[in-house]
Amino acid sequence: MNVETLFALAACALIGIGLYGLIAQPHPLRKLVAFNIMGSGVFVLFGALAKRGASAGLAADPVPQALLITAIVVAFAATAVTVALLLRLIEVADSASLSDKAPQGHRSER
Amino acid sequence: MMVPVVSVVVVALLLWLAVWTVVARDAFLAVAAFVVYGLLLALVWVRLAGVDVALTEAAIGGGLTGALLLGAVGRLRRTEAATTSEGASIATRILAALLALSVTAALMVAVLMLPEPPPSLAPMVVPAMPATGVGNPITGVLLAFRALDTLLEAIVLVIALIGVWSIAPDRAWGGRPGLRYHADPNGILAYLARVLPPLGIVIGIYLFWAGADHPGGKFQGATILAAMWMLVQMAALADAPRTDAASLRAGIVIGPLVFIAVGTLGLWTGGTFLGYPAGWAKPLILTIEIALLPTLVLVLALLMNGPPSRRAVP
Amino acid sequence: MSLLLDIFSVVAIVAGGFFYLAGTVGLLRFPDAYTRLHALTKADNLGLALVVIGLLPQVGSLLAGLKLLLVWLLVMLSSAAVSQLIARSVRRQEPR
Amino acid sequence: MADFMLSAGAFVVLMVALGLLRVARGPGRAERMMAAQLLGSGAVGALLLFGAASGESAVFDVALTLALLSAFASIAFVKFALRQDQPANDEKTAK
Repeated sequence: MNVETLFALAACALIGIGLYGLIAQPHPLRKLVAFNIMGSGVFVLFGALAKRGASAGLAADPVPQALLITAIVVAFAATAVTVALLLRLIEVADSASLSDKAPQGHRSER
Repeated sequence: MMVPVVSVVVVALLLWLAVWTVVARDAFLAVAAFVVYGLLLALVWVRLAGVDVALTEAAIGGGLTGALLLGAVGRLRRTEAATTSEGASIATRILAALLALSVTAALMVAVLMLPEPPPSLAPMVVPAMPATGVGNPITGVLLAFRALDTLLEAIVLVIALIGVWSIAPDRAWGGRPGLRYHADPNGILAYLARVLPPLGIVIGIYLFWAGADHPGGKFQGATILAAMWMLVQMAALADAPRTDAASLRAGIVIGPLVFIAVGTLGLWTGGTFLGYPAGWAKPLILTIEIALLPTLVLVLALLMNGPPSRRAVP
Repeated sequence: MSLLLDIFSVVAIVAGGFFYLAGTVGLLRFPDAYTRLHALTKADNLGLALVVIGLLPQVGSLLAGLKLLLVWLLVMLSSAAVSQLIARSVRRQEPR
Repeated sequence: MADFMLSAGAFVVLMVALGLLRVARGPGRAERMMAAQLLGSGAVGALLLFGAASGESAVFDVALTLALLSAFASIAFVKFALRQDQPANDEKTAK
């Protein structure tokens, strides 16, 4: 087994761990963190594939690596939007619950 | 080839941190583990021969995302207890675990069945590099071969910022984002916020400049500059900018605008959108990079700041 | 000469590793937050410093050497300041 | 020499992993705040050793970035961990 296979297999486990957390954790912020773990698992898997593609004198395939840089930045932007939505939800509904049965908080435009 | 023991140690630590993040008792602990996880990923990328990616991950994955989530966790504390009671039932947990296990297993099988020899675009990138005038293949891919992706990314970032801003209540529109920070002006934090940013600015601009020929580039440089700006704000040495300032908004859109202008120029001279005329590739790439820098710094920092929340006119 | 430098590097890096070990042992064994913080900053300042000193003769270029020194300076600055911030926040949480 | 540096790097990562046990155990919030600092110094040391071992000095840039951003993350820890205890004035220092 070589380094890239090791990291690729670890990445598969990361995706699974993130997926579990995304479903099992009730709080939206915990879901967000789990989703980020899952996302980073996808990135590491892609990075391991880039390392496999090492040829022509380069240590890794530069195309997937460039896309990874783009992906990391966009993942940050998506996380920031989600955090802003979440904080606003709490401000308006006074609860972070995603459940249908949750008691409706007072709606106030503070 | 033997797997060096370093990689095994790093992988074990990474998986442990991921599990910890997911099963931790409270959100603060989960986010703490996630910050450490993000910083550790930089080591993973170095092991995977992606120094450019490592730089991005060290800056964004560990630093910015961590600080963003830490800021959220502090303000979400009082809602945390309420949602714990509605945790997933045992049946859901078992189903989730089964689903996660099967996804992992399927992916692992796919990884072990990957084609040999592995497909690679490197043999196509390397001969085309001299035409771009830059030495770092990743910069070449980002700004020449796949420039359209990078343009769309810059636009996505601006749209994300508009999305965050539009969450604000109507009366706060155009005001300053986030909470006002308080800190002792002579305290240790203020001291750090005076000493660290000059160093950070030099390092950020160095990375931006080095990006043409060595690992580095605008994303990494911009992230460091944005982090330094946030540090100054946290130490209450400067307030967040007003979001209705014309100069701020101009800085936010200048990157995509210059990018589109250069692309249109290519349509006119070279026949394709974003086609650089021969011999002009490097100056045009540099123009785009320099125009993207303020956009990236402003958007990354303002995404950290959140939606406007304080009225423009008091 | 180069053998001498190599020996110097190995000795310095091993000593640095010892301080990382000492820091970790302290972090695990010490009884309260202040003493743990004390142990942690040993790893930061001495461990990293010795690693940097050990690596200095091994890097080829002046720029790389300067980067090493800058890394050390940065970590020293921030760890000193941050550990003070943490200690202060611990003191505030304690009942007086 | 390169092998020695790689093993030294692995040793440092191992020390960080053991140190993280303390962060996991807590008991207070202070131990958790130490997490970013611990990983900062440890990962920076390991990166310097890896970079010197491979002769690729660009890895030093990663170490520089990590040193800066882990300091930033540590400050965020202190700043925001305090905010949830005392919402109004979060850095009141003894003058």
